[in-house]
Amino acid sequence: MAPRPRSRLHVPHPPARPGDPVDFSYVRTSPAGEMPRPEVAAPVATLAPLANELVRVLGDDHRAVGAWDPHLEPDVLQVGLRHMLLTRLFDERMQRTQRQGKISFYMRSLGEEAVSVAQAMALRPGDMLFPSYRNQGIYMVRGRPLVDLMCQLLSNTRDMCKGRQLPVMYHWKDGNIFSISGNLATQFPQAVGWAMAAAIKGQDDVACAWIGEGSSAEGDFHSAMIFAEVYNAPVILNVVNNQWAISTFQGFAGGEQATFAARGPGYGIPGIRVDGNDFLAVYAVTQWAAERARTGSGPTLIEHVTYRAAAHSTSDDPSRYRPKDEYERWPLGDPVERLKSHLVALGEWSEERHAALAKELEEHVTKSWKEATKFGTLTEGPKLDPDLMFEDVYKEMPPHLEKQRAQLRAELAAAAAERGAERG
Amino acid sequence: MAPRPRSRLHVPHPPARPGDPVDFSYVRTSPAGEMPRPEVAAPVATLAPLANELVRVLGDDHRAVGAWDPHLEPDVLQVGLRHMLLTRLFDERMQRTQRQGKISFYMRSLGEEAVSVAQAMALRPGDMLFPSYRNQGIYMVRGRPLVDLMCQLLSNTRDMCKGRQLPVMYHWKDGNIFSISGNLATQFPQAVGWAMAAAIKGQDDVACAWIGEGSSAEGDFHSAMIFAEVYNAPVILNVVNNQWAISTFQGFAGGEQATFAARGPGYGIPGIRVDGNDFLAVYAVTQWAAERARTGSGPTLIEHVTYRAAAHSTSDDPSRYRPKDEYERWPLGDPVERLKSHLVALGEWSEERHAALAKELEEHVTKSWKEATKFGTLTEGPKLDPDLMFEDVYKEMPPHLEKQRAQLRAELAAAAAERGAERG
Amino acid sequence: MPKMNMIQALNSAMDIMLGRDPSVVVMGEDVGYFGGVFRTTDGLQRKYGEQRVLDTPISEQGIVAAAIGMGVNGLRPVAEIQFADYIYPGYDQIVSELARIRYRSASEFHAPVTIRTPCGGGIRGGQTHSQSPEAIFAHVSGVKTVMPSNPYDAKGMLIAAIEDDDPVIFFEPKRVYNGPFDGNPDQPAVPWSAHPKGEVPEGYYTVPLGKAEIVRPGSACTIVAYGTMVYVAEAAARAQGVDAEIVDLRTIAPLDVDTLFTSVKKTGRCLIVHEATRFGGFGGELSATIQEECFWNLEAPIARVAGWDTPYPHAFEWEYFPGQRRVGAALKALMEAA
Amino acid sequence: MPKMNMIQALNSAMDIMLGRDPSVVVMGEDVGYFGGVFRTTDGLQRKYGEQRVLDTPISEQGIVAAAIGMGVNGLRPVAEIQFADYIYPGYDQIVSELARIRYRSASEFHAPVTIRTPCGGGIRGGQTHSQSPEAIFAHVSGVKTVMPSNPYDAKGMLIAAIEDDDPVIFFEPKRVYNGPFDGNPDQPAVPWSAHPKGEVPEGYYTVPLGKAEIVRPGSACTIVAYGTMVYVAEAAARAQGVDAEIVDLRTIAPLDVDTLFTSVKKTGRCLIVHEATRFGGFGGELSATIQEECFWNLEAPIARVAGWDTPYPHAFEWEYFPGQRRVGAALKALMEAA
Ligand SMILES: Cc1ncc(C[n+]2csc(CCOP(=O)(O)OP(=O)(O)O)c2C)c(N)n1
Ligand SMILES: Cc1ncc(C[n+]2csc(CCOP(=O)(O)OP(=O)(O)O)c2C)c(N)n1
Ligand SMILES: [Mg+2]
Ligand SMILES: [Mg+2]
Repeated sequence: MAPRPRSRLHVPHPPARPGDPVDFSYVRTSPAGEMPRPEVAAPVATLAPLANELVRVLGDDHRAVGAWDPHLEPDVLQVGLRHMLLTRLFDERMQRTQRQGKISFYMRSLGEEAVSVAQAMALRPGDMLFPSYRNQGIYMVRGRPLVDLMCQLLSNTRDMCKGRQLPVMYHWKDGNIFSISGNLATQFPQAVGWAMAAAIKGQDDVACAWIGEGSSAEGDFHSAMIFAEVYNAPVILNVVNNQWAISTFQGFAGGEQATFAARGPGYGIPGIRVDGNDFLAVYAVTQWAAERARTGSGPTLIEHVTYRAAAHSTSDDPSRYRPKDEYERWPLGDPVERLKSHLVALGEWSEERHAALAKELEEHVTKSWKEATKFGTLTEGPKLDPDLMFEDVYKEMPPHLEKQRAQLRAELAAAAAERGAERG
Repeated sequence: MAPRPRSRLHVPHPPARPGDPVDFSYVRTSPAGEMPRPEVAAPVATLAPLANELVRVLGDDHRAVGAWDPHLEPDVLQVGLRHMLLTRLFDERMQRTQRQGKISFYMRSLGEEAVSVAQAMALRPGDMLFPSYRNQGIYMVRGRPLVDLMCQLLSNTRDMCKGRQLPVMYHWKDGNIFSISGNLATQFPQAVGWAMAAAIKGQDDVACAWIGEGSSAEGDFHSAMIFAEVYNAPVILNVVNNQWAISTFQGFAGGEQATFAARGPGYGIPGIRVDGNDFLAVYAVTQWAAERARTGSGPTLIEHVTYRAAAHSTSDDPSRYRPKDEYERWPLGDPVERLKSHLVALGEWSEERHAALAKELEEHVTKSWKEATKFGTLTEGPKLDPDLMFEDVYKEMPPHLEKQRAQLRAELAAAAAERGAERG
Repeated sequence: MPKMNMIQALNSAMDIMLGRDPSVVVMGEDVGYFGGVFRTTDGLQRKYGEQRVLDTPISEQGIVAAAIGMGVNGLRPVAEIQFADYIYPGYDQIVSELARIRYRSASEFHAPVTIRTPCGGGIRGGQTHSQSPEAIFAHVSGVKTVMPSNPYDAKGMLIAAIEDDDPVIFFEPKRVYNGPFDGNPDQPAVPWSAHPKGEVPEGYYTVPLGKAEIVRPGSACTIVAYGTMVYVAEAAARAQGVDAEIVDLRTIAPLDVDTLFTSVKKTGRCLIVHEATRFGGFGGELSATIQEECFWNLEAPIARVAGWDTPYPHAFEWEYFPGQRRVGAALKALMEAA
Repeated sequence: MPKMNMIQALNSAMDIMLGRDPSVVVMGEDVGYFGGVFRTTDGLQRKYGEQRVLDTPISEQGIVAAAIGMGVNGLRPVAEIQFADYIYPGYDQIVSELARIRYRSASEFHAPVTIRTPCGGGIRGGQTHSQSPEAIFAHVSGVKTVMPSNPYDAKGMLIAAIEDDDPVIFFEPKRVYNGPFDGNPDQPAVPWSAHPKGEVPEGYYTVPLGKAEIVRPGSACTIVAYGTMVYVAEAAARAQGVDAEIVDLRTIAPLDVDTLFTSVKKTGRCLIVHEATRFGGFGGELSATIQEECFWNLEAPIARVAGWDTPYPHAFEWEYFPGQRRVGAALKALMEAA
């Protein structure tokens, strides 16, 4: 007789570790164009398949197919391609400048550019974005000058954060982009609160928030879902499932037994699983979710199936925990290449135009960097006034901070005097 | 043209407030015996209907029907009836003693007795229970003398908590019942940790935890589900949906758009919605979930659909927020009456036997109370030694607590001397 | 002047602010239809509607986070945490987010959230309905932390807190909701109607945050207290016949050091009293700060009376509570030291 | 004697305890296969298997809660919180549960959990990788809070913490993981191999919790410090030519008052140094306690040097950090006061 099965601690294993052959058989995909596109006001219970299958528009032949095709004009697609490419080139350059010791830290979004770019494009400027640290593409779409982003990375005298935040923790009030936090997941329920306020005020805008699949294990995810459901808040909640959270794969966030999108229906919120590397599909589901939110049908949870092609950050070395060639074999391809091929297939793009665009953008990045470094770098040029350290803790500076500011001034003056004495 | 729909803040409304006619049309029930009983090792994906329908065994004719009938012997049912009735009579008496000022606080489980009693009976003594404050029935099943519970309620010299906890916050190491916390939801993920340890150690025991539907909005619920899914922990996670969380109805916990059981499948954990007032159904699903856990198939989420017939606690007056006659019209009836009627229908019980049992248990409660009060009450009799306040903060008392204990001793001695002087 | 207890005064503050400012919203567990477990929000939902006075799910994390999001979107949320003992699930949102948003965004964003929460013991609430966690907020730059001790201050400070563009943690010492409490549970309860601080204007007024109040002038020593302890300190000073100057701190952070320093420099002796556990409590900060500035004026060591360093035990409420006897003994020792 | 840096010493402590005691488990985000973002658990999963060294979901609440449940079921979990800045989501589980289980169950249940977490600044980590939140744990009765400052203590204290039947919050000042740091970022880094405290026995030993260490005897004043600040204090004292007695606190709670009192009674002057923000920080408790006992011996007010009361700003790391200059100035003022 076979021994009675027993409980044992299950430990999720990624399909492959360094040295193992890459295996993405666990990633369930659906053929492009196959998923129906329900009405935005359809009852949640009827939307279940969206959470388990994969919404895809771009087929292997690079054509857009099916009900989810957003039918975008070629010029819109070209803009999308430009933003994605700019994001990528910006990332590459900033990565290099970090390696050169010019900025202290950086995080790339390589391979995930479609998520930020397509989503930001599908939304209205008045919609409020609550990004994670890997959504720089939204800044490209909303048109923040690269110089401004670079000055933040440099913590220089034009740093929007006045030197207070790690690189990449941007914010942009006028662009309706909320301040990024180093604490994972905290902004997911804040976005819901923002959306609740929009609904209370009768505003027509929606909130849109991003979280990594790893971070979705935090309690904040649950708080966001509960509040979104209870108040039917006009919010789009995105889980960016890029398969990895530093060294742990998505199985450690609960992705082995169910999709992340599937959590939605559990709360009575539609969940959509989308090919995150398919610009058109991401655009389409975002449009659909925004329309739902804007017309009173409430929140949507979107899982973007994508892959973190880059290291987690400049402090990370992924070759320690995953095969080097995983990204090459990632079944959903590269978002930039896929949109490019689509445009080429449409006869609206070419290798030449692509190369020219890349060159133009490279130059833009280079020029912007030159401009940004004028305002100072980590090691050279003008520096932020340390007095700034004491500002904005409160709206008005309380006496104890004034006192500490004076103390620091004295300290720095003494140091300067000493250096002067040494030199003199 | 109709105005374009707009988002607005949805505010959940209970079906009825004081003065309104009771309306339980929102409670979806299924006929008894209708749900199939899948194999415990069935893939989660195939179990979806369990989360949305309602597992019921006892029909309106008081017969047990369907695949979920646990086929219990009449003597087992009689024991269940006894435990439920004892729980109810104990609750009633303690409620009265609180009204008389003899204990400071009490919480009844009226109307929900089947949940605790049937579940505890369906588990093994070695299984570890993590109850909420409304699970006193498990103490009846596991045989803790009433006197011990009463001494806790009285914070007297035999109080298992040594005077440190509010009434009802029992614990029982030898009975494998964990200490109740005043902080909602915290023990849900602890139960998962316990179960993980059981799996690590190769123990054959499972953990079982309860949470109110209102409390399931806390982040701890999510932590529990994530850890349970990731490690396939041998744990039963129960949401007791008794419709109310103090003054807010279950819609404020996310119950309007989906069942609480439905959250399970979102995490890849089976969810079962069960008639919480049907002793047999609760027993059966618990047995099923325990079997799953014990044989390595992992966690189960059970939603018990029941009704909090009593006030939230002795500090609460539900007539302020819900119709007085809601419980009378609760569609799932009274768990004690239903099991009783079933036994009568089986020819294994009678009104006479019931009355005799009630009398016996009443006397038992009375006798126990007399016994318990010998060890002191709030106002009279022996008192716990205040020195105990400083013990068990740490395993060994650190010097600063020794010092504080000495200080208190001096303070009390001075007070006693003063009182002596006044009297003398 | 109308008489109000503290609950009524707090209710009136929210009523007035809901009426004056359409961006004010009130939210929390059971605060809407029911009017709060202490009835502090009674009638507000009926008056201002469900879009302004919201019941919430039981998730302190969600409550704080939603309030932040609302604040960022231009509202002024007044969020209730049902008991201070239950604020911990929201602690991350408070420390990492609410307190930091203005700083990290260089004031582009801020969230003017007020978090009201009943604190303190003396109501037979056991360890999870009696805590005084002010110290763990005092230590957090970016939030203001206050604790009024009477109806007049409660109303004026709550209005000030709601109007403040910085986040405020607003502790309500629930033992004095209905009347001042001198630490003796056997004495008949005194209602606020019998106390001058129970006289509360109907209309709008503010009591500024960041200002302590000398509730009893004196010359022999300074007692620094807040919340319920103000009354215990008064009673103890009276019982000991010590001409103590009693400072009701009212705001814990930012601290009104001027009032403290002036008083201690004058009296030369200082006793600090709080309900929270002693070790690592806010009394340490008070003592250290006062000592740094007033050292040369001190005639005796600064003393502290506080809750014992144990959880708040249900059965030993009065042995635990830093009552008149304990405060009195400390006062006596303070006056005798030299 | 082998040389170890602090990471190696901590790794060795866990290695030894995993080897000695089958109930020890190590868990946390990225601690398993990867060996931790600071590599503190490197190699442990390979050696002891996945059932003993667990990667976890990103949920500090879940990590603490699961560790509690495991502890209640007889294991001794050593849980890592990746950065102390991320401990707040687990704060409720620590305060309301971990710290309380023994008390409320009258010792029927307890959870011998150790929570390791890297803290402190000086590594260009910005506001969310630099915090020193020890004060908010010091205030919690029922947990022990420690912060070793060197490899020898780190290993001995981690073993002691794991063996302790009470929960321990184990702060690791990450700036000194690789070598003592005197506060001057421009000086070449000193490795632990060049420091006597980098000599660490291979095998089992303990350094008791609750005991401070005099790391430099002296007679002119007492400097109380812990973590990275021990080295800054040493350097400042050297630079100022002050014969300071330096106490490395090591355990924050329960506090070794005897060592403190003896030292301050001897020297008559005291400076307290910590990285955490000043207001409401642990320095307040230290100052208050020392003052209460040593008042009559004090020749000058007890002084504090700490982080400014702002979030930890990325660009102003060295203007923020309480470095040699700030400590030196305070020391000078302390010695001149009279
Ligand atoms: C509360 C909290 N815990 C831990 C961390 C450390 N941390 C930073 S990023 C990261 C992984 C996040 O992974 P994921 O959410 O999947 O996002 P991705 O990096 O893949 O975009 C971790 C653990 C943190 N920043 N905040
Ligand atoms: C963390 C926390 N928040 C709030 C409370 C106050 N509180 C006690 S019971 C309760 C309602 C719980 O309702 P539910 O979970 O449905 O359980 P039920 O009382 O219906 O059994 C609330 C809000 C608490 N004890 N802990
Ligand atoms: Mg990820
Ligand atoms: Mg309930």
